[in-house]
Amino acid sequence: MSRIGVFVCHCGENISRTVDVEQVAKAAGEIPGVAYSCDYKYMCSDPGQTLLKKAVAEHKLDGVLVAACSPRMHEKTFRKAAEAAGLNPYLCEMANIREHCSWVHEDRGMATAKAKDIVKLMVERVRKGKSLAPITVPVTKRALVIGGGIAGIQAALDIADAGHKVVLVERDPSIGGHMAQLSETFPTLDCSQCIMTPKMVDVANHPNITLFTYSEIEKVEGYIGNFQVTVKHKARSVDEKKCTGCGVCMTKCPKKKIPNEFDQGHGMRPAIYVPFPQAVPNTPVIDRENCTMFQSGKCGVCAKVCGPGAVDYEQKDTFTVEDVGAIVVATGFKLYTIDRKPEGSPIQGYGEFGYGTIPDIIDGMTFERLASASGPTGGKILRPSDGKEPKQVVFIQCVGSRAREKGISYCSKVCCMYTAKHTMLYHHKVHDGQAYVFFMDARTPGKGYDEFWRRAVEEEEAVYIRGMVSRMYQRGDKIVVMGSDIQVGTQVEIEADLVVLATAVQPQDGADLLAQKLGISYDKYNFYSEAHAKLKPVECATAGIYLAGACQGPKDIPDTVSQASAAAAKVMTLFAKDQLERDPVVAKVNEKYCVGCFACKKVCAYGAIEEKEIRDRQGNLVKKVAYVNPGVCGGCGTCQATCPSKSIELDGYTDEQIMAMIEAL
Amino acid sequence: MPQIITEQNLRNLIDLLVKEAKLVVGPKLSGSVVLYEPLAAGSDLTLDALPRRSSKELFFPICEDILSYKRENGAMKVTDVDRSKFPETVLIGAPPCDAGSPAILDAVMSWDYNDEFYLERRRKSTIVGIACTKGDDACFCRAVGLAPDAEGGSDLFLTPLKDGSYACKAVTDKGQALVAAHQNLFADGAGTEPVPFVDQAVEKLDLVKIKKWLEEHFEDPLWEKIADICVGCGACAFICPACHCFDINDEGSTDDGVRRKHWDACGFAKFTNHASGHNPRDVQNKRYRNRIMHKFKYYDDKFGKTLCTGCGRCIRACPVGIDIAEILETINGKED
Amino acid sequence: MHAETKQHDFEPKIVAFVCTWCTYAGADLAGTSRMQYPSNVRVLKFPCTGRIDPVFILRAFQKGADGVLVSGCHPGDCHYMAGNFHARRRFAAFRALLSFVGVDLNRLQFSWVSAAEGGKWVDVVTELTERVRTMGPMPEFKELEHEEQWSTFAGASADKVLNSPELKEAYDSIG
Amino acid sequence: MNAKASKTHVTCIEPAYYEAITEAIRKEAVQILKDETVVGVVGYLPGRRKGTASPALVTTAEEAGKLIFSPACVNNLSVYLTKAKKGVLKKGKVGIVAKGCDMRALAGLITESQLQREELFIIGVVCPGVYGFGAERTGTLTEANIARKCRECSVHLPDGADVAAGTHTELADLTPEEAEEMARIEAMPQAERWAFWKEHFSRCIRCMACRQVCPFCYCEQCLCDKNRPQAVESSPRPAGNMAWHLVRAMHLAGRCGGCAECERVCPMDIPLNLLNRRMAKELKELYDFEAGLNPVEKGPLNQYKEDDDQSFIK
Repeated sequence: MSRIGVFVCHCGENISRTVDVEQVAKAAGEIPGVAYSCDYKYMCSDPGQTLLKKAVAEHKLDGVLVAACSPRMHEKTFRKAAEAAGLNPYLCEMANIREHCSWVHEDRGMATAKAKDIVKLMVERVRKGKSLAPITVPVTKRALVIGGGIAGIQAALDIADAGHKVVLVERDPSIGGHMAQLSETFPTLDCSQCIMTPKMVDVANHPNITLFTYSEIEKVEGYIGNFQVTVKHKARSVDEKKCTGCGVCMTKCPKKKIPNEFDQGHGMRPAIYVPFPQAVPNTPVIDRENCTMFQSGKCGVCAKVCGPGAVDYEQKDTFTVEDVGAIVVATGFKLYTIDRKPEGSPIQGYGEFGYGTIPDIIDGMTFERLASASGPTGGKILRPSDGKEPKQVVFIQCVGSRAREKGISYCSKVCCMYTAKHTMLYHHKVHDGQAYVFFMDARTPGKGYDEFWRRAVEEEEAVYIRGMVSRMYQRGDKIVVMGSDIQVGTQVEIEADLVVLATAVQPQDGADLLAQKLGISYDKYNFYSEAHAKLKPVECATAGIYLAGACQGPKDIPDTVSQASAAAAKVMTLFAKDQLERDPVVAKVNEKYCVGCFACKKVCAYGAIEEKEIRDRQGNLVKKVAYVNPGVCGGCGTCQATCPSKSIELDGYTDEQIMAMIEAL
Repeated sequence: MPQIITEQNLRNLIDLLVKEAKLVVGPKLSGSVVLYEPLAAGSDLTLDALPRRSSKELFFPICEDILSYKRENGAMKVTDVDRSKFPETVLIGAPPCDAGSPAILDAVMSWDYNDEFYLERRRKSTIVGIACTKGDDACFCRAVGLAPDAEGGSDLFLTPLKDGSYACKAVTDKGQALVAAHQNLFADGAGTEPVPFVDQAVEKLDLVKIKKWLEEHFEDPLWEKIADICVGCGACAFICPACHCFDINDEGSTDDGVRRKHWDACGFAKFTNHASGHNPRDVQNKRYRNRIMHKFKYYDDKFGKTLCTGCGRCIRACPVGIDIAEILETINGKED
Repeated sequence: MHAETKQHDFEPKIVAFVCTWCTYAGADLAGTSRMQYPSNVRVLKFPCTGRIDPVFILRAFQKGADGVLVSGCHPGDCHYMAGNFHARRRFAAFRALLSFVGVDLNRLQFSWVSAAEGGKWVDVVTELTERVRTMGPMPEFKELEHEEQWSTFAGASADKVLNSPELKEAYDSIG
Repeated sequence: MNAKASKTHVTCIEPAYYEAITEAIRKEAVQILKDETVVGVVGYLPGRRKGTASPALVTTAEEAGKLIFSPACVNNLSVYLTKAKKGVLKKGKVGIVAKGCDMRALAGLITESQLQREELFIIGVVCPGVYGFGAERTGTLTEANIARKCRECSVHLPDGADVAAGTHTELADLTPEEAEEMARIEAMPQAERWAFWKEHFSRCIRCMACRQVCPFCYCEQCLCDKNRPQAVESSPRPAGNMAWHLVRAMHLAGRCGGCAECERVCPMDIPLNLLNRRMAKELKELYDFEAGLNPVEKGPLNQYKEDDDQSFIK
């Protein structure tokens, strides 16, 4: 038989004005299981809390119900008081007789009757409640950052600066990502590489950062605080420890005419290469598909010229398992590059634009390389087909983006701004050139953004034409751009020397596969889903995994850096304690009765449910049952409502508690 | 002196008894099934089919309250059921395989403990049995020592005659009293020839031999062979006229509720499940073995009676076709 | 101060199963905004509508509820991401079942009420209460609760003893 | 025998049809036992009474030679593969004789991790139908004695079985009695529907035959047996009976394979399959889900779509 104390609060007059609190306290005293009841003017005040603590001691109470305001208001207050009095805080509950009663009803009799009922229900909840202890999960204070673009770099540096170890994994031979490819950045037009490369060097030199480039995530196991991540280190064919980065191998490599990915295929590189001069690490890799040694077994020049003997043709892929407590996913984006509908893709192409067939129709990133001082043209705007300086350039926005009929309905967010930037860069470099922009809307929210755009239009003489392009085709050495100007209401035809498409921002290839390894969710475009669009924009639904940058949705650099720092802050919060302590309202499995249908697993949004093998003493498999990882469980209880035999139960909201409450109705 | 009653007068008798405020129970069409149910009038009586459930529920209801409790001012108040309210009851139209069951069950209900719920109802009841002229290939009353015209258990016994009337025999004083109180419905005489009985497929069994075999074969491969297919429902026990196991449950809350007694079945996996979780009858064939043992050995050991009337209900109802008559024949035919 | 509230012949018992993050908070908002609604509703708080088992609704009706409300977060707002989506399917199916066995679905209301929708909470509760009030008490489950098998309830027939003249007439008519 | 060939419509299914299936089953069962493909075969043996059959687990070729298939082979044998009590599966691969409706249960059990396809050798029966409960057992199947569920069978062909016995033959012009009954009930006024079910459920004696024969009622601890808390009254009173049948229908929603065994075994003739069919109909309409012959990843109530119908939600 329980001994519950019921404390009815007047809340000044907030409750007592419409609820007869004395009557409520008296009625509460008659409820079986209630050993003590009283009413008091302000339960949340110091004297009120003292009253509660005293009563717990004097009446040997084993549970406490405070009938007062909403638990959202003072549940913590009273649970703390109950704990101070020696009770388990989860045996302290609140009956909401203010927000749900006195404030919303005028009839004193009815309100009092309702308050009594609410108290009765909640007494049952306390009676059937159990002591719960906070769940602690040990935390490995080491983070994994996936992706070495600006998002990953920023997150890694922030976490490392806070004193935690970080493993940064990059798929390409160098970190830097897309930002390293950019010429200048909006809205300040400062040189991208000038601000990016120091950060890359910081990463390389940071004592807390372990950098794995040319590496990929193979497998992810574990859960928040305790992930085991298998990293695949692709064979570089160059021993990173021996290589000094002198670059002789690259200059001596006889095969030099390989299109350079970093320059969007517009520059050339050797078969043994670093993607760009400022690459970090400055260790080359051998592109085995294009290397004569690997293809025909004859050459070996690089090995011969390498002083330290770092070139190793026999090198194999290796794997390491990294123990980490948190993961930041920063895998970034790619640009929409399709000219026709690829097989199996829901996204339609732009065959009508001649993209991919007409060499002087390029995408925005190629234009960045043309405009970059370190690019294939040394920063001169020269068109790809004949290397001539284009005098009329047409920029087309929203290629792919906001085109529902083409399969992408979202806005890529950065194109309005970078196209404006492109017109300026063009204008600065080709003074007699004319830039035309076809656009639907100019979207310029952001500090200094609209000013920047207006400058492009008003000062830098870009001609903005509101409307879309219907067709482009080659006529002589010109590209005829046919479109409409919907503001004027006429058809437009421009003979362009170069066309630049602001193609849509898409998640990286394989984003879905990585998400499956991580157990995080993604939308229909493969952008990763945050746990809450507003309040948890950097957390994944899967605890311990955070998002940074364009992998979650199109973003510009400042937003990406902010989110990266936010993700880092989340990681640091997690690492602030040795053990992760969390609300014990989690599900537990009754292994005796679980028959392993795994309906719970199917409905769990957190991936908290695993399959566990039950074996007898001889080690024979008896059955498989569900197991809830308390560190991962979100505590929604959907599993329990789904389980036919109720062999999984949510602590704090057990069937016994709920049934008793319904019984007391 | 032999007496007869016409079918119309039998129905009139029911009308009268209802008017006398007696509870009259007999076979009645309820939905698509015939069940023993209270008859509101003589016309409700149907004698075409053996009711799906036996008449035992007259004395041993499916479920009954045995007490109620309520916590008041800290003390638990317990209220017993007022058994004096149980009505005077007449059961009409039960064939020997049903009418005979109370005669078997009286023993266990008044053994070491008197089940006052059962006994009170029994004291207040009169059973009008009727000889069975129907039957199908599941019937085996003869095999277990009963017969379509066995009077055991009946207070008044009716035998259907070829002209549609019934020959009446007062078997007990209760039966005699029933006739005496409604003498004008009965006529003197032997009447026409009785309706002949139906042959039964199962030969008479040597129950002594079966009991002996059971005594010696608590462990035997037969149990697995015949009962591994048992799915563990309670259909056989619930519709059986002789099965009488029950469970007791408190329903409601810990402060306000009712203690109820209701039918239980040895086929259920939870039947002898201990609080520890251990169950001595851990597999289904051991549970089925208990059904046979209880009917043909334990009950006989204790009370000298066989706990089966051969009504064949369990054979007809078993979801997986377990045939108790076949099992008995198998045991009967065993040499060892 | 205390407004005279209308007296009704019938005060229905309304039970609300709500999630803590949206609807409970929405009801709190109705309180802090001092909105008014009928006092018939009794609120049971759950972490999420995903936790709400159809058995609870059944039990509530059995224990005398005349109307039941289930309310949670709008789709996409679930604090636990998908609990309300699962609940939505579960209750769509449960409604069909209840309707098939003859329960009037006007007594069972589902709603999405967010933490910002104090007004909607008031509307939903008021509408359900008033609707159920016009419908009257829910007889089905309550009656069932007191019904017994005939063999248990046999005691009832003892109350209808008839007087002897009538009985005599019956005897005579059969003759 | 090629089950896929053509289908024939006839007015009665002669014993010869079932005899042919019997032969095919025997041949297959004997073979897979002999070559040790399986450790046992779950099939049917004849019962003592004429025209009856009983489930059996046979483990020798000799016993397998006695297996039968007749209109009395009503049981859904998949129930013997679950419910921990059997344990046959633990010893190795098991053969099972399965009609189309039974195969839907097997598919469901695989979906729910209770079985694995590779643990089974399915001897599929091209089934023209079986007897209804209490029907006349003449050996010949006609419109007069066919089970109600078989009148609307959509799985005569056991697609996905390891072998199939029988040629596609169906009784012609069967009226969909169950669908008509369901429509009749749905058309009733609400109070009448309640009265209909109340009368049926009030007769329930809680013998649990419906639960015990159900392939999907494989819980070790049935909710209705639990008493802390007691979600469903375990005593056989009208209130608890109603709750029990509603809970069961809900638990089976989206899982039930439609074998209608629950209805067949009910000693009180409660039309339980109507509940299951009603749920199936709803889930088909709302989520386009139908219990099929192939396992799926998740049942309809274990998944959701963001744009699911919510017209009933305010």
